[in-house]
Amino acid sequence: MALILEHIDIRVDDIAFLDDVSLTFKRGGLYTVLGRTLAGKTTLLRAIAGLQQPQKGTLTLNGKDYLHLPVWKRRVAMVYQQFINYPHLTVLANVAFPLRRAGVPAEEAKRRAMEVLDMVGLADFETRRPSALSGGQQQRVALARALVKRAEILLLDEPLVNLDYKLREQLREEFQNIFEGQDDAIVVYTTTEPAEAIQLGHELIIMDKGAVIQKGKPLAVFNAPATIRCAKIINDPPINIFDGAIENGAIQLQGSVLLPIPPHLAHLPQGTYCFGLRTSDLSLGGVIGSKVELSEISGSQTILHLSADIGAFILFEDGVSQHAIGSTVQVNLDSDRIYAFSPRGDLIAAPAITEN
Amino acid sequence: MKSLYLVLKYLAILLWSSFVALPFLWALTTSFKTSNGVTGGATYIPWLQYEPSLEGWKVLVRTGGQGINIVAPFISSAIVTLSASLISMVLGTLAAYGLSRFSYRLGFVKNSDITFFFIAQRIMPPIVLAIPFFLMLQFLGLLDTIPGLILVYVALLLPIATWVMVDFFNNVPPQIDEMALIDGCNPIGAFVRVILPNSLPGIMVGGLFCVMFGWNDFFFAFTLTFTKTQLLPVAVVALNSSVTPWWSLSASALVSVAPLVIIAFVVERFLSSGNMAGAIR
Amino acid sequence: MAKIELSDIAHTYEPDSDEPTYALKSLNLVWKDGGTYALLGPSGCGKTTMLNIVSGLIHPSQGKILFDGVDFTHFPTAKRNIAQVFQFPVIYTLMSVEENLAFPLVCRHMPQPERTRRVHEVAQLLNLTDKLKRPARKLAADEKQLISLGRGLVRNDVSALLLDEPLTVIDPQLKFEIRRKLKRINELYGLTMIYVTHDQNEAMTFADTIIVMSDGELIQSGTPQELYNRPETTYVGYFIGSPAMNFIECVPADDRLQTAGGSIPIPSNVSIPAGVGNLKIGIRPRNVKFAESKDAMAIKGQVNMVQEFGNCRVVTVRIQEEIIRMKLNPGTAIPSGEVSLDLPEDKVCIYANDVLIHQDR
Amino acid sequence: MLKLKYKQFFLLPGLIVLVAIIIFPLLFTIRVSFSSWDVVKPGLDWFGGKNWGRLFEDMRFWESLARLSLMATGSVFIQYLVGFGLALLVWRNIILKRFIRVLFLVPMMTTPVIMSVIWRTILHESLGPANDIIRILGFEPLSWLSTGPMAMVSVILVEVWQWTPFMFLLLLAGLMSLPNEPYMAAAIDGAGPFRTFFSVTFPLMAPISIGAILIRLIEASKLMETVYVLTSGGPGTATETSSYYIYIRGLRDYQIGYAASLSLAYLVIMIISLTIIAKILTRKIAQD
Repeated sequence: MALILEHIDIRVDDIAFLDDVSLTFKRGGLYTVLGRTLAGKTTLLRAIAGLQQPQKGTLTLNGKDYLHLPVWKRRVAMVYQQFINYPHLTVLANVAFPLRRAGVPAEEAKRRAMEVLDMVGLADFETRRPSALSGGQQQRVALARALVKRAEILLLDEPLVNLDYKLREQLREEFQNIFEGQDDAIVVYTTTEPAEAIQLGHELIIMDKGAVIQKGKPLAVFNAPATIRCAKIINDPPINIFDGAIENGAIQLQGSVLLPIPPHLAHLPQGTYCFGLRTSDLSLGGVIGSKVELSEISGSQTILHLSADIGAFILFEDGVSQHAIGSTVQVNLDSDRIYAFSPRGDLIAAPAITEN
Repeated sequence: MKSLYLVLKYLAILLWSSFVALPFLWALTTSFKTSNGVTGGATYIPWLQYEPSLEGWKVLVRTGGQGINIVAPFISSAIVTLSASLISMVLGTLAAYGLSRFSYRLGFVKNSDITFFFIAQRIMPPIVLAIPFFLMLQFLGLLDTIPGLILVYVALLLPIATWVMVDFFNNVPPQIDEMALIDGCNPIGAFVRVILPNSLPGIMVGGLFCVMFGWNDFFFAFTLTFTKTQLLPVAVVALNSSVTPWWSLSASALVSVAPLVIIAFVVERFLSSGNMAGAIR
Repeated sequence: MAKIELSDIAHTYEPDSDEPTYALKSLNLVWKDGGTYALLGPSGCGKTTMLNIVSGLIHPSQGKILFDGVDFTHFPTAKRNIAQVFQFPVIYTLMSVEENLAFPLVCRHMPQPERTRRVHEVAQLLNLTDKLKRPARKLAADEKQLISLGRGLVRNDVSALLLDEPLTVIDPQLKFEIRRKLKRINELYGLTMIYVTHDQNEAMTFADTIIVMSDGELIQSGTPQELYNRPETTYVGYFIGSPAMNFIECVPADDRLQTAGGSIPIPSNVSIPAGVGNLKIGIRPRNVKFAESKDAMAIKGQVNMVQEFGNCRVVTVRIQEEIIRMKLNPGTAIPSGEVSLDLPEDKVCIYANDVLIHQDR
Repeated sequence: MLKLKYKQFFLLPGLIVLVAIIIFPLLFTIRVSFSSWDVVKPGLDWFGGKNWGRLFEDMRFWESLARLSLMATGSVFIQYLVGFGLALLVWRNIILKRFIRVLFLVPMMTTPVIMSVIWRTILHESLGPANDIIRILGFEPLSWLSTGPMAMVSVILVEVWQWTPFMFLLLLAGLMSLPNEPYMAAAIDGAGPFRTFFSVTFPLMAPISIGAILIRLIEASKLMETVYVLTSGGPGTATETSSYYIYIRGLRDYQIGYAASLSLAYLVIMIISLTIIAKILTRKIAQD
């Protein structure tokens, strides 16, 4: 079973919400779609569900044309950002609603609904109205309603974004266990948080301005982002980028800072490059002087916002240390962890994935 | 300063309340008067300033020569208003849901233009429609009949119903009906099973507006009926032009105004809550 | 500038019901002048109620609030020298940016020259100088939030700045910019800052003292490090840090603590009071390591899940009914089969009935 | 595609009914306005633009239009001031809140023409309580319905009594939907009641105020029933409004053709002036 999108275009008064998107989703696959707001993630889900008609392109499920099938004839389930439930129905009636519409007898619908409610931990809330529940519980009801149908395609549009920080963490764990059980459905989950996308997804899709700019195994994409844009989206805080060049045997950054060429960049011809370095791949006590713009301590880590001739960058330091704003700090760039991008932003060389 | 503000505040409220109550109280006392209570100048308190009598009220139900028989017009008014309101609310709610959820395009005419067309009927002064309706009903042979009036009142109330319901549906998040579609309802199913059960507040406000504008209309009833059918407002105004004594005039006025005033007390909760603001934006 | 004291403050929104639920249970708190404080907790834990009591928008059902020892409990908001920034940017829609900033001074009848000087000074600090003449409502959300911040700074009588989840509607990339300005302001003006949030990263990065609340109760107040390394209760250990602190049941066995999968030595400077029930070992996922040597007594378990987060790897180890999570650097090798864990003594916290047993100094 | 079928199901019934009842008769009226249909020669003939020519010289029509706009804007303005004032008073911390709100609501529910009948007895110069109260207060009794300007004041008085509650209700609902934070911010900035009103309440209420004013202007432009009962256009034509004048020409003198052209002219003028006013007011909100 496979859901195939080919050259899907959706434009609304000349803003490209989906720009020539081609994707293949396989049964049992858990796909996470990562991208900033307005990257086209929600439009992608709405196109699959049939809520939005693409101007161009084909959409087929197991070869059957899905494009012209109306929403209510597609075996699709969806969870919205804003925990959408039917206000006038009890929690149990909410979850049984799709089964009743599919002609399942009342008794069996009630049983299956109770089963799924138990799975999401709302077993003893079935007589309540959704409005009487907390945000997290309302979202669980919406999830239960999506799961009870055992639909071929399960779509989740940033389901945790409106919840408290700690609740998000907890529900993410629950989602992971629940999705493991959906091995005969296609699950598509959109998010703006890289950690969530990498943790939940078997396959990761990065979208920006309506286009799919990279897809692949989450760790592979993390370790080898195709472009600077992908690298910025996949890292939080974003990857540091330094303009520079490779000349006479060394990496030259602005402010005549020289770095030794690491083995994985040795084969690169001389020329100008954009060098990328993750915030956790810089450390204190190096040779490059820089000014502290801001230092933020978060429990076990210190986040230093620094500026120097080579440009402004962020450094993640394990452990906690105080730095007054404006003081200077010596920084070391770990050249073995440097990414090399072409001036246009395409990845040329990535550091080896270390198995220490 | 605080206490002065409070005194002024309650004084203003008292002043306006008495201004509001004046016509009702005056009509009430007058309805129990007899001629000497009226001709000698304004009198207010029964037994002290005048001898009250039930004459004003009795004449209302007496049929034949001397009586005014307010009952028949009361019933016709009720029939016309309720049926026109029902038809307008049904058609209006459907049209409003369509306008709020779908995008219609007839040539260059878009949704907002169609909604404006509905609302623009309210801009149409009644007199402009009086002549065409007169000629239309004459042509259809419905002049001076209840069905004729119902037809005209639907034209009067449908724009109101649609206006209130469009604004109500625009405040219901579209994701709810989308969720119903995804769960297997076709658009009509989504409307009936999910939207309607949640639209009670909007329907209440819309229905109330229709009944209010229908029951209180004088002009169309006046121009399009003669002898056979007579609605309440027309009947009362007819008394006014003839030399009817003030007491039966006041009594008949109070009777025809009473139903909606009672409804006002019952439904105040809906009117002053958010729906009204919604109904206007 | 003022020291703010909340003495025996409690509040309920149903004063006349016979057993009212308390949004804020009785608590005492002192905020030093010039400090930055974060009120951290899930929604509905009473943090906004507390903020509104300080700002005077709510009069507490009981207790007193003192600014530098003066009882302000029944003072109206205007008389309290506080400023507040709300979750959604609040600006006066008809006014320009300059008029917005000057509004509090106009209300206080400050002479014009002084007023303009202060407005330009604050505009310069918040780099709004080139936007002063523009209508305030045409600005982006983050600039509007700076305006409402500026309205507090122009006044010369503000001793405390209250911030109610101010960054919720701001784009992630711009949050850093506003946090930087807030820190600069704190250093420049020495303003006490009280910041309400449910996001622990924001609380940890912003405040030098964090007050963790739950169900209207003050659970712990301390520096980010204290909360991270020495959480007062298991709730704080769970709430602060991602993923949450591990907790394993244990029983004292002479000088060691016996758990379901092995035991660890009792930390030297911790004495377990006799007969105390429900003992737990608490340790941060980042501090759990795989044991090098095969120490027979070490805690052993089965690896049952490995989660990848890109910049770190979280391993879940099952020990009978309980689990321990380990936060490791990406690509760290994971031994197969049964693993034994090393819990460094200085990183372990012992809890009796969910409350930390303090180390004897 | 498929959704089309459902789309039509919703809108078409209502649209067809409205178009049938309104548009056909309207088109017929346009045809009639080019005929000399009147009591002498009923029936459709072709009269060319004579009706329209006569209309432009008919000063009585243009005066009635001027009177209408005077009375309409006057009454709507007073309704707005009183309605907004009352809404502000009743908005917060008020005792008997529910009772007062209902009492303020009642006039709107009553039948305008029937209340005019009652007002006619109230404003009766010798027997009515209006002059009686004035005499008690020691002032000269007023000739409510017998002199031109006072007749207009009486019509406005009745309109204000009848429709201020509508304005009050809209504005109160608007006030209650306002967010709380701007008021908290104003309190913190130290703004007094008046400054808070002009810098927070009024700007936030602008859209709703304009909506309410527009609705009332539309209703007030149809002023006819109150005039018919209270003053029947009198004294003389002192309170004659356009609708009333067209009513006389059309349904009393039975000059159907001329009345048709009058009513179409009146409709066009109303649509143009109301859309202009709407544009000015909405542009004012957008701009400020």
